[in-house]
Amino acid sequence: MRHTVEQPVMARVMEVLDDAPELRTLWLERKMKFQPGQFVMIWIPELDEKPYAVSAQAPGHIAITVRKRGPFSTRLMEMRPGETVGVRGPYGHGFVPKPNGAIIAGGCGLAMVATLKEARPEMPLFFGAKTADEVIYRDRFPDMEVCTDDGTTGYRCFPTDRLRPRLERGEFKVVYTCGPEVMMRAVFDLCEKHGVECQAALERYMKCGFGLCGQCTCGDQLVCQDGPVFDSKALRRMEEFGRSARLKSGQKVTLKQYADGRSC
Amino acid sequence: MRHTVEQPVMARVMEVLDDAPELRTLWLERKMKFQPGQFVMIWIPELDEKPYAVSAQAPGHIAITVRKRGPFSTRLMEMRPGETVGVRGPYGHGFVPKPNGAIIAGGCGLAMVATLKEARPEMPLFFGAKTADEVIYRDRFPDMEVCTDDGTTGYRCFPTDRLRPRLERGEFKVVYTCGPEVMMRAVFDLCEKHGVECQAALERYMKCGFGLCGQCTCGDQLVCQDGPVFDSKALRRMEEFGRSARLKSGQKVTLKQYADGRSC
Amino acid sequence: MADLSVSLCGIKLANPTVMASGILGTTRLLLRRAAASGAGAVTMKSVSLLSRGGHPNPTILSFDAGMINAVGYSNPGLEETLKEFADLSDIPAPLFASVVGQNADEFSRVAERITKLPFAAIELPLSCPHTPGYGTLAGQSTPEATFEITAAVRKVTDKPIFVKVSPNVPAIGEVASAAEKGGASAITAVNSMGPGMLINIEARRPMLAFKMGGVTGAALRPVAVRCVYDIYKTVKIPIIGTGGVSCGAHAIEMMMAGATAVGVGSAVFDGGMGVFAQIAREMEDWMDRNGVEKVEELIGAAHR
Amino acid sequence: MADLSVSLCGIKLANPTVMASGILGTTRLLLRRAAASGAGAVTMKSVSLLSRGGHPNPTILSFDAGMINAVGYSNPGLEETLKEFADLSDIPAPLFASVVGQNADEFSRVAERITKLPFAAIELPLSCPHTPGYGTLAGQSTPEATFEITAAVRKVTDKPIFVKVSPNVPAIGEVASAAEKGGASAITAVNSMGPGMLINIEARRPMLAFKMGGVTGAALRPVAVRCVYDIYKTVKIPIIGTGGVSCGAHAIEMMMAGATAVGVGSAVFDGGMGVFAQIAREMEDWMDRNGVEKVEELIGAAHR
Ligand SMILES: Cc1cc2nc3c(=O)[nH]c(=O)nc-3n(C[C@H](O)[C@H](O)[C@H](O)COP(=O)(O)OP(=O)(O)OC[C@H]3O[C@@H](n4cnc5c(N)ncnc54)[C@H](O)[C@@H]3O)c2cc1C
Ligand SMILES: Cc1cc2nc3c(=O)[nH]c(=O)nc-3n(C[C@H](O)[C@H](O)[C@H](O)COP(=O)(O)OP(=O)(O)OC[C@H]3O[C@@H](n4cnc5c(N)ncnc54)[C@H](O)[C@@H]3O)c2cc1C
Ligand SMILES: Cc1cc2nc3c(=O)[nH]c(=O)nc-3n(C[C@H](O)[C@H](O)[C@H](O)COP(=O)(O)O)c2cc1C
Ligand SMILES: Cc1cc2nc3c(=O)[nH]c(=O)nc-3n(C[C@H](O)[C@H](O)[C@H](O)COP(=O)(O)O)c2cc1C
Ligand code: FES
Ligand code: FES
Repeated sequence: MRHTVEQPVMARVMEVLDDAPELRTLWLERKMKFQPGQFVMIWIPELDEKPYAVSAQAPGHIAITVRKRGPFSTRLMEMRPGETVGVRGPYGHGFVPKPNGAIIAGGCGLAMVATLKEARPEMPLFFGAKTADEVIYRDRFPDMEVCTDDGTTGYRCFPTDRLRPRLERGEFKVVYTCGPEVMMRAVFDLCEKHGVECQAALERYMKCGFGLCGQCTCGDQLVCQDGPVFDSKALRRMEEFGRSARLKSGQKVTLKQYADGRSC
Repeated sequence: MRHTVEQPVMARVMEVLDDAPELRTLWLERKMKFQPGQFVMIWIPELDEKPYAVSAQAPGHIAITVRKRGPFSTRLMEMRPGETVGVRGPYGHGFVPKPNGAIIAGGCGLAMVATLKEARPEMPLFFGAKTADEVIYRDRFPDMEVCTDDGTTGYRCFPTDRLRPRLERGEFKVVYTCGPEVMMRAVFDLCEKHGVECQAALERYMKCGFGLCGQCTCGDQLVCQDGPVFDSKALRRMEEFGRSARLKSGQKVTLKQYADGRSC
Repeated sequence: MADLSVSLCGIKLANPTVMASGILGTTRLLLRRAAASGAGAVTMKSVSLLSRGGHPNPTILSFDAGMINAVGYSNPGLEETLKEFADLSDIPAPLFASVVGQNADEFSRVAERITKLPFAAIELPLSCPHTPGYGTLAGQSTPEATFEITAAVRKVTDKPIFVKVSPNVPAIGEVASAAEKGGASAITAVNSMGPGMLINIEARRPMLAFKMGGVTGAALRPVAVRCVYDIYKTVKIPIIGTGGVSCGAHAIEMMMAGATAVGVGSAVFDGGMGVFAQIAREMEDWMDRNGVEKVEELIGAAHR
Repeated sequence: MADLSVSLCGIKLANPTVMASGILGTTRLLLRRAAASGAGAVTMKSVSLLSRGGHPNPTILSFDAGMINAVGYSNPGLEETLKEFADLSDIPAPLFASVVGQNADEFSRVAERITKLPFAAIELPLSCPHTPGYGTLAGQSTPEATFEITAAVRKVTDKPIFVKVSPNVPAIGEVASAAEKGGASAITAVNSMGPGMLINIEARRPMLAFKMGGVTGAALRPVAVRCVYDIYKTVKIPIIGTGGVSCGAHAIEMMMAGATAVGVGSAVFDGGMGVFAQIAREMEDWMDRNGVEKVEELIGAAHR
């Protein structure tokens, strides 16, 4: 038997931090080696198990940052220190760091790129949120360029608007992105226009997390295993990127129907 | 899973040598590391699978020496070069070589100690057979002291008769033996009398060969795993040594009933 | 060079490997990728009349001796499936449909529509051990139900029907016989074993959301081989031997037990989609070393 | 320090491990050695009325995910067994007898004599998958036969009866219920799975002399755990959870599924006779780390 055992292992919740009204970071007691862009499966017994980015790390600990959505994320955010969740992973392929990069994130997509920014602090980070309340990690990344839809803090524009002129000036060779897929699609199109490589962390409905069930497919790629980070070459071949995704049943729907208001 | 896969692997019969009218050596194409005194399980598909000493080795090859007994050994001796048998093993614990040793074997028990003699050619080898016809490995071990029951060759006595005076003179610190169990018991008793260590390779009916089925038990030892070679300390504790053995069903019978004329 | 091709109910496979149902078979593009990666044939994920979300997660886990799953037949339902697989022309290997239902009527309603798609055959899993309303839990694994469902589907399609049987029945030969009498063209043996359960002792809870699930992979192999052996003795139609195959030697073992083609599922976990080509290559090497020219010569060899 | 002792039908075990029947249990001295090596209790190899040589060899092999065996109930028969186990006074753990028969009458004839020996309980395996005339192959695994045999033995002994059930039945709860109604004091769950088959592809032949045999060890564990879980929901009598247990975590998993004691067989292959003490030690460590004082608190924990 060559294969590894894929089972959730319980980890204690050590600390729960309020990042924003509907965003919390959970610090978990778990030693883990991972690449920025990889994810873990978080299990709440008798409820469900879903993918989350590893949003931060400290010796013997990892963190996830959860946005309130449905019943699972709501229960996860209600976790108190001392309670446990199951963790398996890390899974997937992360970002491939290269020189002259920039990071652009939207909403809780910032969780996915946060450890990349930490690994490469020299890279500029553009971040977009709906409103001031939803801006997270401000202390963690004081140099972050913040944009809000309503201008309650930072620039009143999309972060792509801040990225565009600098791309035009040829400042970056590669752009890393995670956020709502419409945003990532816009970033990718911008990069294509300027001949710059793009690495985007996609999100699809996941079950196994390790490339067996075919649930998380986008084009002929498996987001859990071939991704979640895809480069320009792969993104170009994905008709579904920025257009459609599949529900839990496998039904193909528009991104709008899929995300239905999701911000990351 | 830690465990190794225990399954017979087919090996080609390369050469079949007539050692004596009812004794043949089969050379098998098989690379194997083993200790003198260990054994292999030989499988003939759809017939049975039984234990045999590794009686000789050459690069990429091992040999077994088979005495004609029942249907299995008879079929084994009929094997022609090019046919295959299954081999698994080696199993058990072999002889522990020490200085100032002697080897004493009876019948095809010589097969079990032959590689020990080869590893330690300086050790004297006493060998007993019923008659001249049954003397094997003569060319292989020119210095072997041969005894026959009928005096048709070598000394007309038991090999123990040749060993005794030299034990009395304190020539040996350890005696290695394999042969009919009555002979091994006599050797052991002799060694005990002279305060000399004895290592005897026992034979019991075997099935698994790796310590699970409890078939090959002698005292509270498993001949397949704890043995087949036992030292004086273990032999002393074995009430059954030299007295009784168990049939395939597990029924305890006298050695006489068990061996029923076996010579090794 | 050894000839790995087999003819399964008249369908030509370039090699005997078949991607088993429920593994990656959710979309046309994934089937295409698996076929392009070297699978001899590929099977779609089972489709039911109505869309199903399946069980909550975890749905698939592995343990030290194999895998366990309770996916619960998640699929977008018949109508979406008809759209998804309408055009299969660019897929470089034969494709098999997989149809499930809660009763014979539902099976034939779905099969009647699916048969219009360009699949080469229709598989009927009567044997899932962990989806209420379907398979073993709906009593579909008995010889009687097997006959009834197979015969019902036989009425609505001219395509080869593969009946997929459960290893968890007392007399698998009888089930295969019933399928044959009902009009099955081949037997797929086997579906997942058990069900089994894994408990997380820290959480003190079963790990699969459905608590129990089918056991597949290495743990299943000897049972699957025995099932194929038994079925080969009982029926005349070909067998797609499935369960725990992860290398060429396993595939050859399956064929010697009586399989004409060899299903591969859990091995994708370790080997990725390249596992089909890898298995085929290993079979070829073995055949070359052993002077076997046509892989079909190996079918049932252990019986002779 | 954690308390590992359990009470099984009033029999006190120093730790929950039980050496399963057929593993090393051929002689008094081997039982003694296993007990001295730390087993909480030990089971003798099953005895039949008349002596049996069992199947030819190979009778036991291993594969990458467990073991396979078709020993075929080799045993010296009732009369020899009465002699072998007449005196068990120097064995430092409770001992369980194991009795097999071809029908209820044979079971009770053997049990009636065996009950005179100083065993603490009598186990009835109605579930061997590879011995013609016995167990599953003789139809002993149905609820009806289970009830009949258990009731017959109940008439001839006052000792606790453990009925050992098969994992290869559609509804294991019903079998356990039938045993309980027949007078069983505990359920041993489970016996070997399958049967399975392994083929040597070079020889083109099944490797076991009986061709097929029961699958045990790692491959069996999830199915065994699920069986224990199902039985715990169905009956009130205790369960000896058996199948694939090879470490403390597995034993705890079995107990959480509902077992009061934990059978260990195939793990002796890897771990030798020291495996019982090793498992007990690992259970103790886990309990200490998790603040569990009495191991009995864990019984059925996954149900709560
Ligand atoms: C690679 C990856 C990384 C992710 N990282 C984060 C993260 O860092 N922080 C965070 O808050 N969320 C993250 N998510 C999303 C997260 O897994 C959940 O989808 C989200 O928490 C909503 O779950 P819910 O059950 O509360 O909501 P629901 O109401 O059940 O679902 C809301 C929407 O979430 C999506 N969704 C639900 N379940 C899944 C699933 N199993 N897999 C994928 N998408 C699903 C669907 O679009 C669904 O419409 C990530 C998803 C992926 C695929
Ligand atoms: C460790 C060990 C090493 C051995 N080495 C050799 C050897 O080098 N050369 C050799 O000729 N023989 C050897 N034997 C004996 C061999 O295994 C066979 O027993 C023998 O060949 C007779 O088998 P048969 O089936 O032809 O005879 P049968 O008529 O079936 O048996 C004759 C007698 O052989 C013994 N026997 C039969 N089957 C077995 C078995 N499975 N395990 C142990 N004893 C058995 C019994 O005493 C039986 O009464 C060895 C046995 C053991 C245990
Ligand atoms: C994750 C997973 C999902 C499965 N889904 C289905 C399915 O939808 N329909 C079906 O007939 N079989 C399904 N199966 C069973 C497989 O097709 C196959 O019969 C089984 O896994 C044994 O083969 P393996 O050991 O190679 O995996 C599934 C198996 C797994 C592991
Ligand atoms: C070699 C071997 C022999 C067995 N013989 C018997 C037997 O005689 N009677 C019996 O009730 N069970 C017998 N069994 C079944 C075991 O007692 C046990 O139920 C099974 O092996 C599952 O446990 P395990 O996975 O820990 O081995 C045997 C199992 C093995 C591996
Ligand atoms: S989540 Fe199963 S294949 Fe990606
Ligand atoms: S032959 Fe099985 S224990 Fe020795």
